[in-house]
Amino acid sequence: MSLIRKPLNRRSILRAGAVGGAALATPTIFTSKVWSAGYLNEPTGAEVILGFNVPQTGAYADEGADELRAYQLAVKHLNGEGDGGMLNTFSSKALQGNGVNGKKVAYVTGDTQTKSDAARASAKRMIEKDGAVMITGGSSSGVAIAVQSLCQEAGVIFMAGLTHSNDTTGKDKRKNGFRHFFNTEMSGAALAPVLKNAFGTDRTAYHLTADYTWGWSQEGSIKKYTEGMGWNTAAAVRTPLGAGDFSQYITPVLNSGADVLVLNHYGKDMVNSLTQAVQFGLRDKQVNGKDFAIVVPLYSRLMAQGAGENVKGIFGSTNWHWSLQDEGSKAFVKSFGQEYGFPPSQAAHTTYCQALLYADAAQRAGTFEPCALAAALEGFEFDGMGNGPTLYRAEDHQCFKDVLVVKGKENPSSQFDVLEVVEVTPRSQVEYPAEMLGGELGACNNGA
Amino acid sequence: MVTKISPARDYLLFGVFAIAVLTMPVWLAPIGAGYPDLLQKFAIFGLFATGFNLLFGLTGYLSFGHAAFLGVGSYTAVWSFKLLGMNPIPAAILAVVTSGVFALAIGYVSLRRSGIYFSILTLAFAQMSYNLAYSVLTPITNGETGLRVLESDPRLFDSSANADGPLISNLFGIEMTGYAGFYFCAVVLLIGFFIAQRIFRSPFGIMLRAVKTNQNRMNYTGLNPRPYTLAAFVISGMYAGLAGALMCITDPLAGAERMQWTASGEVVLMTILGGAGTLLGPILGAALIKYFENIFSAFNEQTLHEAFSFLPDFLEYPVVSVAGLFVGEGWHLTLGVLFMLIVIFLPGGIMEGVSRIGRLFRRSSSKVEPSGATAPAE
Amino acid sequence: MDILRVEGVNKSFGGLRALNNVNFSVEEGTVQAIIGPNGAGKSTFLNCMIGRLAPDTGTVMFGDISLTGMKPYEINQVGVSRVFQTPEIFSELSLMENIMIPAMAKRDGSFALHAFKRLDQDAEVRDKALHMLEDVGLVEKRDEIAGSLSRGDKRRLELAMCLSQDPKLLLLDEPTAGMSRADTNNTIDLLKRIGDRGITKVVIEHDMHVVFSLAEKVTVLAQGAIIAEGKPEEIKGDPRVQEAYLGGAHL
Amino acid sequence: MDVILLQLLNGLDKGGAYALIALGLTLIFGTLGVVNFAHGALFMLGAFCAVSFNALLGLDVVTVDETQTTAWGTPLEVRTPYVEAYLGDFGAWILNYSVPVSILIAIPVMLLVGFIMERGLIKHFYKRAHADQILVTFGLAIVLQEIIKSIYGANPIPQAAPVAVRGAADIGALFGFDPGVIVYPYWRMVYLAFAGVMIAGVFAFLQFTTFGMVVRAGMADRDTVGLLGINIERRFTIVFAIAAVVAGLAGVMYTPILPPDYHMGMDFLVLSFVVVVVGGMGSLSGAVLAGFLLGILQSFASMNEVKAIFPGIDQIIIYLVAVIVLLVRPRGLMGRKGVMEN
Repeated sequence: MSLIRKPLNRRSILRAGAVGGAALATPTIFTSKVWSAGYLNEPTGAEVILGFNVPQTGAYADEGADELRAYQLAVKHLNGEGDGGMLNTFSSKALQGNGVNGKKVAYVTGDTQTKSDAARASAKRMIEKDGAVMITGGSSSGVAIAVQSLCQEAGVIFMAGLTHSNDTTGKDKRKNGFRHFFNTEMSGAALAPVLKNAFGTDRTAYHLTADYTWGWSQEGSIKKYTEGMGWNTAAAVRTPLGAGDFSQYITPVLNSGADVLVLNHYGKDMVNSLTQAVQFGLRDKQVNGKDFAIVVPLYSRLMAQGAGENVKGIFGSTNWHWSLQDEGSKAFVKSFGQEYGFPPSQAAHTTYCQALLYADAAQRAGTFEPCALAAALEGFEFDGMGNGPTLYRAEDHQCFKDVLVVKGKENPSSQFDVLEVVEVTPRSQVEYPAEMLGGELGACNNGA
Repeated sequence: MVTKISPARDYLLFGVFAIAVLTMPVWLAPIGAGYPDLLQKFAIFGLFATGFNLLFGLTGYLSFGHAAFLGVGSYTAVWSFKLLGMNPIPAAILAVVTSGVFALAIGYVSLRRSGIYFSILTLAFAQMSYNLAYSVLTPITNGETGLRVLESDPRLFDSSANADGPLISNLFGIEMTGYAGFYFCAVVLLIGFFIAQRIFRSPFGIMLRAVKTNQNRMNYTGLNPRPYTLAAFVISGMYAGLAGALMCITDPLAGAERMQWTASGEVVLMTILGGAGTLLGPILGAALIKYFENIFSAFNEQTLHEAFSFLPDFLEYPVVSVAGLFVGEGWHLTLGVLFMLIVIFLPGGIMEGVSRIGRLFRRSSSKVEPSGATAPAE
Repeated sequence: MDILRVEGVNKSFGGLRALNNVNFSVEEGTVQAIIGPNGAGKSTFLNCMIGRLAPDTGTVMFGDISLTGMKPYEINQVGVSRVFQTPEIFSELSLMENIMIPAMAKRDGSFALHAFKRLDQDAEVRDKALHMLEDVGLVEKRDEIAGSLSRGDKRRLELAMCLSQDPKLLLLDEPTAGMSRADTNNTIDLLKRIGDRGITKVVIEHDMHVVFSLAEKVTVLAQGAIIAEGKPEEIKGDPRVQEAYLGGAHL
Repeated sequence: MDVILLQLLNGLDKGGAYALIALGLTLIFGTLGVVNFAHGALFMLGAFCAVSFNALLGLDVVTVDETQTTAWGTPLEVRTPYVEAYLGDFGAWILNYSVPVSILIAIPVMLLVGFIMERGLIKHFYKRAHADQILVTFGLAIVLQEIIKSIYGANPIPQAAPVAVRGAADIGALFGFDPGVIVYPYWRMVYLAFAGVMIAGVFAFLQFTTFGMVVRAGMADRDTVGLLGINIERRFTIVFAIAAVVAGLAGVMYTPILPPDYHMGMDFLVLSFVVVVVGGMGSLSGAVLAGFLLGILQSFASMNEVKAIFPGIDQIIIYLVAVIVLLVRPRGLMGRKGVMEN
């Protein structure tokens, strides 16, 4: 039982005890609101607590572990330990490496299990028990949207981790939620011109799409942009999440007349479907006198490692890659590599940036109050974080920045060196009007 | 034996249980579990497991698809919020009714088989529900994202005045979050526990045990086992539906993964871990699993170092690295080890441990008393 | 008056003819025995009577109710109880509970949803159960788990369970199989005692001692057909019966 | 036509995999009467025998190249596998054939795992309730997969098939179809053949050896065999070990098709139970039949033409078939009365 000897946060004991007692007497006053002065979980001591909510079990556990590493690194840098990483290249100089608003940054962690229920339970623990003023992390859109709406209702800021669905900052956007990662719309806009250069305009695509919201979102965006440049779509087939063996979906591709296969899959589905598609000889096939091509619109370097040699020559888009040569990326890769011995993933990058951006906004606002902080983030222009000049758009809380189009590397020099950057699509090319994706931000919530 | 327990003892048990549940925020705080969300989960999953136990513990029919009813209850509750308004009472009632109807349909088919064949039938129905809810039924379930209440929903009986606040279920003005939410769940759990207790002591309850023991004799005693098992299945499905509704009342979001086989498996594990066929066991099992899931997963290296900082450095690091395997991302390992230890050393689950300790006590305080539950001679 | 009338019953399993045009009747209030060598079709016959097996042809009439095609619990509900060769009891429940269940089945029918009543407050059923346990001499053990009883006690418990339903017809399948001589005699006494209640009984038995001390009429079954019927003393001297037993391939 | 043929091929291939996984499970059911929730974990362990063997082969000489640096500033390390460094061409050959060669490693490892599991744990649960068996084997499965996760992480680890069988064969051309119409990967055909051999092997073993006869007798009637004075316990251990080997080898050979991760056992667990139950508890031929039936139906249900009529049918086909089979045939396709019915 010694494991549970965790020294409890004094504050949470007091609060639980007090509220428990009060609740028994008068049942109307015991919402958490009563117990916070200005806003929910306002830090009163020498520390400010952030909640890092990442998948630690399940298919995305490795991505979650990488996110957690990045967060721990960010906390170090914020508190002035280590080499400072991107703080040195970040265009805003508000942060001094002495904590945020004079408070040392502390954190709590939790497991989302990549399930909405578990992720919300974990986030609630951080808010209710540990007193976190901000929740961040996650590796899927379902979880991001679920936790974002929870944070909106509770009244804390949510800084999304890896989430690629349009809905996160579209249909389901929230005033308290912010996303640094790109989305399927941007993937489509960035990929299409590159695909046009590589494969021409006379192509017929066959989509295999994971049968849930993110998959549909991805399929829609890619269709929109490829059809816009003259491609046809032979078919778009939905595959069950976690199908494992995709052979029954791949064989119809062979004789469909299509010459491009688009795999709207992520994670294990992507690894499996890509591996199997290559086994079926699709990469070496000739159709209508053209080389058959496979496209994986959303690449993740961690997952690409799982597909091994099968990724060679296959196009996709990604939010960031460690081989980028700008100052920000180099600084981040250096401090991450020195700390852990291998390069960071895009999940690590986006979460590291989110942590820094949050801290910077808090410093500039001079408070951790969600509404003030949101105002500081909205419309914020910055640079030096690896993706060129970036805007946190006020209308939908989506970051607009350059998007990378990558390709599986033919001759990797190490196990981490599986992707090469083909093109950095400039931000102007992936911008779209905020009202296009619908949704309402609503009012911000301080939780008090 | 059941018939030996007097009504007075039952009321005493219920009273002690009620006090224990209602004071959980106080006495669970020292072990880090005294915050509303986890307390709500204890109550909700306690209710779920109690209902499951009415089927499995009494009749021995092992359903591997009970999460389907949890999901159905959840979706019904959210639809009730969306269409009728944010009051939890109609949501709960509708959830119980719908899950009851679902259970009736699934139970009617599945109960034509017994043993593992029954288990697989229920599993198949639940998996079909899950797969469809995640994909093609998205218009009803909102798929991966989960069904939520939106500003634009009709909410017939809500005054439009409170439409600008967060969309949280409220009982005549009391918002069902935080401790209010917990007490709402706790009261429902107590009602559910009370009903379960009465069923355990009732003629119906004894008939269910008869189903488990010897269906052949039941038949030749003039009793038709089928309606008994079906009734137990439906009641148990209703409990699950109610638990699903409570999940949405405290947090208005219904996701499909609630119906996945792992969720069905979880309630099976909770029940066996606590002690199938006992009243308190499943609730203890539920609490234990939820505690591990929420608290053990939250330890990280930093907290471990704090916890073991009293050790000298040369000990602290190895201890932290060993302990680190079992917490944080390794919390599943702890759970697996726990399952094995309990089932190996306490065949009757946690409740067997409790009764062993109880027997030790009685033995030391009074003379040896003949235990009613001696092992069968054969 | 005949309480049970079996007419022209045939039953085959694959190519094997287990029952061949069996006609059989039991007069109300009597004790009738069915004997026969191993494999004579006794158990098949019994199973046809209580709905476990459906006869290929023929009818089984209980009073003016046809039992063919009825479910076992329906047959019990019209007043037929059965004691099995190996005692069928609720071995995880206490003796009291074992007897309360059939008593409730008798009172409430094949299904009743009494989910809120307390079983221990049901004085009627409890008294009846206590009374029955006293009758079979198991009242001291009323709170023990049935599975822990000796075989003889289990048999007595099963008998008590059947009797607590006040059946009109009681079928006993080798009620003394595997018992010691003393236990057998106890059982015979018990069965004789309950004979006073006017319950009609059909006993399938191997043990001639039991048959001749209990039965008023004996039916001999061999190779699926009835070869003799009559009072015990008549049967004793019947050469066909001796032939069936001694000349049978199974002995 | 070609589409149908291809789906049939897919179905056979899938069916082979399903049957192979279900075979060991039903063997354990039939003889030992144990509900083994750790069966998926055995499959996963087998796959990780291949991963480990490959990793072992990949152990390398590290030479530091001072002239180059990594992106984070440390000197670049150049790695050459030992086997290649010392064994030259033969080493390269082993690396190439690491998946099939690791069968040789997997057999003793899985035998040992099966032996330890049965002697150390399962043995004590023969007489316990099925619920207890489920809990203990589920706990064991979690422990095993967490151990693998702590060693290899959560991400899938790719295992390449030997170069010679990496591509796809144009089978259609052999039978007079147009070239490129019916193309099927070599490795999947290897897997199908392998599944066939394994299944035949297990059947032959049970059919033609004395040991097998006793086991079959045990499956039919455990009590009687016990009464005959045959030491059934020792045979149970062996049966369990064989089941572990079958599951493990199925895992080894599956790695080029499905890059293994620590969770793959759980992913297959539910499916293998459905196959076993549809086939009929404890029936080996039933499991094989059900494996192929479900594999083929699943393939056809995934066709666009079918999905256009029944949307989402490919999501539920397995379970739908399970329900229908169990309602029409109470004990599955070839199950016997009284096995696992209470």
